[in-house]
Amino acid sequence: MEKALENRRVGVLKRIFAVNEFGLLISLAVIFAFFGATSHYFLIPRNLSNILGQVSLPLIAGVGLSLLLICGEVDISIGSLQAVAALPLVHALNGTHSLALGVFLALATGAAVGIINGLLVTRLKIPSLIATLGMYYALRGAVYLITGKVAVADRSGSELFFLIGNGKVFRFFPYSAILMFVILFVFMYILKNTTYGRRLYAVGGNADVARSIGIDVVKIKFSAFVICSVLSSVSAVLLASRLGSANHLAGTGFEFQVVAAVVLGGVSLSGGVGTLLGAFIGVLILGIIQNGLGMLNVNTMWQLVITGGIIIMSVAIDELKKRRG
Amino acid sequence: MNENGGYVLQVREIVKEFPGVRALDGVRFDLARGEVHALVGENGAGKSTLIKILAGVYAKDEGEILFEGKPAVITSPTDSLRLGIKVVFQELALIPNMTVAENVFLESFPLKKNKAIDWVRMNERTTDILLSIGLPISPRSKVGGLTVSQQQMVEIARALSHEAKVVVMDEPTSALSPNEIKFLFNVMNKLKKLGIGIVYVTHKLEEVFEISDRVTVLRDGRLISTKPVGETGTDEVVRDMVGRSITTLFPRTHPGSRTHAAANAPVLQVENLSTEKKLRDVSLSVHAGEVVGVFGLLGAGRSELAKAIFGLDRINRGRILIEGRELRSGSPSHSVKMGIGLLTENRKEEGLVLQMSVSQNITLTSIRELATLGLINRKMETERSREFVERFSIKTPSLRQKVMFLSGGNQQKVLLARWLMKSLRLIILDEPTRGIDVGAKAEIHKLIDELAKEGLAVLVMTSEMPELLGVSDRILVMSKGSVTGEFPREQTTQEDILAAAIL
Amino acid sequence: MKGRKILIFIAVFVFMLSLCSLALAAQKIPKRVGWVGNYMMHEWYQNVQKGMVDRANQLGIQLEVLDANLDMAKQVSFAEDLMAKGVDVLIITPVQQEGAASIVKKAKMEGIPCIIEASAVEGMTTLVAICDYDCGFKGGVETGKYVKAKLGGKARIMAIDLPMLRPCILRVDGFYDGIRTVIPDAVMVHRLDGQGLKDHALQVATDALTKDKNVNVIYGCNDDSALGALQAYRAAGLDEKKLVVCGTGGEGNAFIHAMKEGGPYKVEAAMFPEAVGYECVNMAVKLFNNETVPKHYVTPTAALTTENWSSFYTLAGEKRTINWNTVNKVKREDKCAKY
Amino acid sequence: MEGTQSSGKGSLWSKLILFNEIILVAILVTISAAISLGAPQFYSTTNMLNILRDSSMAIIAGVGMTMLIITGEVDLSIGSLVAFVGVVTMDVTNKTNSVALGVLAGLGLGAVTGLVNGFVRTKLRVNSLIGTIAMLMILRGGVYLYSLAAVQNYHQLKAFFDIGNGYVGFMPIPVLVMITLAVVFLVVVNRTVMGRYLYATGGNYAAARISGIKVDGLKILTFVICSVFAAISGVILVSRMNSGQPNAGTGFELTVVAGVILGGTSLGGGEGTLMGTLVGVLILRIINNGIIILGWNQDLQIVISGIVIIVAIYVDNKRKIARARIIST
Repeated sequence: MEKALENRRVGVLKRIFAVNEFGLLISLAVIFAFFGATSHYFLIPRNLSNILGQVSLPLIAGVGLSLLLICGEVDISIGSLQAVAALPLVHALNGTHSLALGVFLALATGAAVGIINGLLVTRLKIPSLIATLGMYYALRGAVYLITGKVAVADRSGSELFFLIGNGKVFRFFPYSAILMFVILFVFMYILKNTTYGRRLYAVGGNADVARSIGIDVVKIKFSAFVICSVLSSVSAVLLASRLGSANHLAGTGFEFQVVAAVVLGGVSLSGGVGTLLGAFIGVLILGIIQNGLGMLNVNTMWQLVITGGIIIMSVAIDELKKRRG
Repeated sequence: MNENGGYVLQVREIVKEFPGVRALDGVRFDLARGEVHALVGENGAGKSTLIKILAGVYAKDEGEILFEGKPAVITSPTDSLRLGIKVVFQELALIPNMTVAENVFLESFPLKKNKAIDWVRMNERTTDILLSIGLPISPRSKVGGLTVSQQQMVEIARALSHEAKVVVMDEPTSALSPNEIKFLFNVMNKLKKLGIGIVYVTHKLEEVFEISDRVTVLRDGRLISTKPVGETGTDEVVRDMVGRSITTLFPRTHPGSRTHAAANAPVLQVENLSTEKKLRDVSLSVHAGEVVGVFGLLGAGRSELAKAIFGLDRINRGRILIEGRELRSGSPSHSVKMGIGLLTENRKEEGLVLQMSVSQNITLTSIRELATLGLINRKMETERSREFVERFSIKTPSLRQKVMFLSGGNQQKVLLARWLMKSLRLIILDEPTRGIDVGAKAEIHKLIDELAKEGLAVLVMTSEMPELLGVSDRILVMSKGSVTGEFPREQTTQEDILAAAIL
Repeated sequence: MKGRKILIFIAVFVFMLSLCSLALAAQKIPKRVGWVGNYMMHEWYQNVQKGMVDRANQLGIQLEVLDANLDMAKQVSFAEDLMAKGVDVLIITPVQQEGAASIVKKAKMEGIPCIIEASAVEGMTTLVAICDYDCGFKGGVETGKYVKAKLGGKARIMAIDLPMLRPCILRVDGFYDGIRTVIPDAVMVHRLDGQGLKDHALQVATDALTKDKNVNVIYGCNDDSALGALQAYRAAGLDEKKLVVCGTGGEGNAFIHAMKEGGPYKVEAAMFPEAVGYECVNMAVKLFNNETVPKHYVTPTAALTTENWSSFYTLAGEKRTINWNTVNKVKREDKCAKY
Repeated sequence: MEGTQSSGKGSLWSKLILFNEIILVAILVTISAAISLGAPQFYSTTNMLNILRDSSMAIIAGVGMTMLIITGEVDLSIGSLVAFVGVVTMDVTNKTNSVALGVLAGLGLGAVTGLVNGFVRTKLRVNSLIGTIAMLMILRGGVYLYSLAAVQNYHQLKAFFDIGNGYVGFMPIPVLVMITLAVVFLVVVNRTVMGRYLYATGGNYAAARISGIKVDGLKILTFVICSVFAAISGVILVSRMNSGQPNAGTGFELTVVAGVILGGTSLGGGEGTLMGTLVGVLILRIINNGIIILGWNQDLQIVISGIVIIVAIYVDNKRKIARARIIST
């Protein structure tokens, strides 16, 4: 009897999980089909490749944020980080013409910020939403002070720097998209097949339990903060390339865009639940909506209203499914 | 090795202090290979402190721990796991969203050469271990979907997965049905044969004498006695535990069914109740001044019935009448207005507001009565709650104390107080004494009796046979979501009940 | 006799018509022009768009307008999208000038002519914009005159700036230099960051007035900033007779209402958004025909006063219409004093 | 759990520890003192009243937000709501020539928004953080659809001007409104059944439900209160600006939430005080005000605010631990 009971339960769970991503895919397909039908330009290869390039920024940051959310924390300072991380990059480029050095410095900056966030949350025990809200202000202000609100243009003329954000392989596949997929798959693998990955879920699922069986919760969360910030600064590098400058206004509102996307993708704000595939779909949905509405020349007012509406509906549908089982 | 008489674990003069309390005061305790050593005592006696020290959750202040004769340093959970000590706490240490296999190997997943998790091997080994303790469940199923007993087994499987030498079980049976308990005991015997020593913490004395070899009693942080079960008895142990002898565990001063049932109309009437969740065509009635006990194995639908009557779950068919008036389902607030109270089986999740004070928790349901025009009369609130704290002898430093700092028994009393402060017609108690020590148990049984005496209709869902036979006037037995038997307390035996329960 | 005259007349007429048509035929008209604005919900850009649409309709050009809504990443994406759509000419209003460099580069690679509006960008072909410094300067001079005539010749200035954007800094600098040509000892008491928003301007101005309320000139790098500061001045209960306000842009109808009120709002450093839009389309046509164009095509600015504003704009209800022949008469700088 | 030696038995010390807003008050005092050292004008009554008048909007909104966060929800849509309310109020006042109707329309809009937010949360079960971010976008789009241009004040009615700029005696009207609301809801939250229910619902939803509290109804009501209070701020703002600006209120939601958080209200729900919010908002406002009065670089405003939030929460956590000790021993 227990076995029967058991099997029924598993069956149900299996279905739920299948359904969840499936549901997201459906909404994605519907949206895709809609724009395909309404705009002559949406489906042309050129535009599709643009979309890939455009979603790569929020997605790369989104992977990091998903990791963080899965282990039960959040980081809303990633928007300000977009501006911070680009500074050393472009300065190094202009100064030394070495892209490698620039990128390294950008990632290092990201790591540094991640370490600060991590310390604030794990050592000083400040809730991550608050700690990173503080950093969100502090970092943005710091950039204003440092730059005096004058953007730093890239004068190195480095072709490669231009290409990482704007270039395409075979005039179709954006470099940034390749980078995105590499990062996406690597971390999908890590989450699924490494002890570290599973422990992220364990910590997010129930930190006390994780602690009680000897998982170093602090270390796990700390590392997640660092990874999140480093990946965000990767997207900061791409953004800098797309903007051709380190810009004090870069990344304003980026944090909400990414949070909304991954949560839309089924990554739970309360930790322990979510997949990178879901996050990917979530980012795609929002990216396609932006692109598609643009293709249809929908004005900003309606863009805001429609996007907001779609976010609410998608999440609502997802919740409904969860309850239906 | 032999100089320590084959003891796998020895605890010497352990002392642990918390601000204001001396939780452990020079306690000795030792455990032989393949022995089941019961550890009993009222809440606050120091049982949980001791096992938390063994688990590496707390660090001891004084004394020493010998593991296999060698001094052992346990400063973190990892240390104790490395030694081979596995503590199975009441709040099971499982991650609901992860699979059985993952939970079994959570501390250290089997890896391939390239450091990647070897899912195949992990699942195979999990299946083997589960089969070795006779539990045929899929290693891929999510733990969140398992029954409590299955989840316990997953924890035990975890212990086996890294050859634990000592397994500590903290009230493992409190959430189990009789045949699940039998199953657990079988597993424990298997462990014994493997030479694993088991520390068995429980409140159910009958179990102590059924499964364990020796029993150690703690009280107020001190060691009272350690005896082989053969050389002692329930009364003696109880006396050691509470320091006095409890006259009776099940006082009954209320007249019971005979007078009422015939006389007045029933307070609660359930007619052919069916819900999506589980219940199939359930009918029953409870009269004022009557205690009706509902028995059933885990998954029989006891809790579901409680929730459905209270109006937490929508009902498909049938109806619920309170003194003849139909109850609107799916609206707890309406049920409370109608004078129904529900004490759910999980205190923390569905009962207490942990960061609220004791008095605020007590007055939560009846706060309206303590307010005029919505303004709370603080003076009255404190008086009333103090009155209940005294009447139920709830142990708390102050009314302002956050309820999260109280012991399980006292928390349960707080919840009872919450309902009794409101004038009810019917109260539904789901596992009212789960995880509560003997003393508190007796007090709660006494309260149940008093409630009936005051003319309340009481519906008690329980999986503990003694409790069932002790408190109820009438006994309903459930199985697979429907009522499969009804017995007056006087003429029935455990056998009849169990027979009906597995129908 | 009579008939021949008419015939000749007709002949001449036809001839001239054909000439005109030839002249027109000489210039190719782009089919589709795309514009990525930076903040289309702002009134200024609403009016720029008005000018663009008018001109585009005259020439039968299909205009595609997208809005980055102050998001630089979005602007780059939308520029890509328009190029993917294959517009003939691209017009960009940078959210932030350095942030648009790569767009210009991409457009070059695509061989799509690209016009920058508002503020100069690395490697651009041409910029259609006012001279911010000179615009502020004119406002300064006009305000100075008023102060000399009506407020006793002493000028103590509170300027609401938007340091985030270079053009705004230029305007404030220009205003300061301008007013000092009339009142050499004019003092900049406060120079604040109002973020170009009325509510933020109101807040910072309130604080500043607490520090030193001895101010008789308010300058705003846009109309909202000026009006916000004016509200702070009013709330502080200071004497409006002793005050002159100069706004910048003429982005919407607010400044006209303020001037009609007869309050302290006396001067407007107007930048005629409609003209900007109009010229952008003209420039698009020029580029489409690979004509040589100036690096910076300057659009008109002028200091409007309570007396002369009505010769530039007429306001019916909330619908304002620009008076082209006065605006076109305005003398334009051939190059800006400062960038 | 981890030891802090601050569990002093010194009765004064413990009294201080037990006083919830002690840390915040301390910070407030320190900052004020620091500023007034550099700029004596800081202590002028005008400045104090200015600070209060300007904070009144964030505080009024903060009162509603605190109640909402206590129930375990949050509303990020108020930033756009403030703008929308302003535009509608101004427009209706112009059309009807009646301030009363204008204000009524504005507050009505607030109530409706709150209702929608509440339903999205309780009926559609959408996490309020996401749901209200979406609502933030929708309302911002909506206000521009309603009117692209700033709505000018046609009739220049005295009453309209007074809402934001008028005085009763020496007391600015918005401050008066703020104090009244604050006092009333201090009582509501601390002394009434509803207040108790707010904490219970935020503290343990299931338990509150089983205790017979109409939890969803309560949440919806709180969403409405929060939005209506934001709408009141919107009305005050539009009067102060003397025109309905569709671009108003950008970042207002974060200012308020930051103030509430700084005030010690935990985003987890079940904990928090209005007093804290009051002080929290004031601290942030005084930082902005002080930096301008000191004539420092304005960019320091957000930097210092950010740091103060982090520090305050850190110190207050330590205090809470000590507090728990003192009560339980």
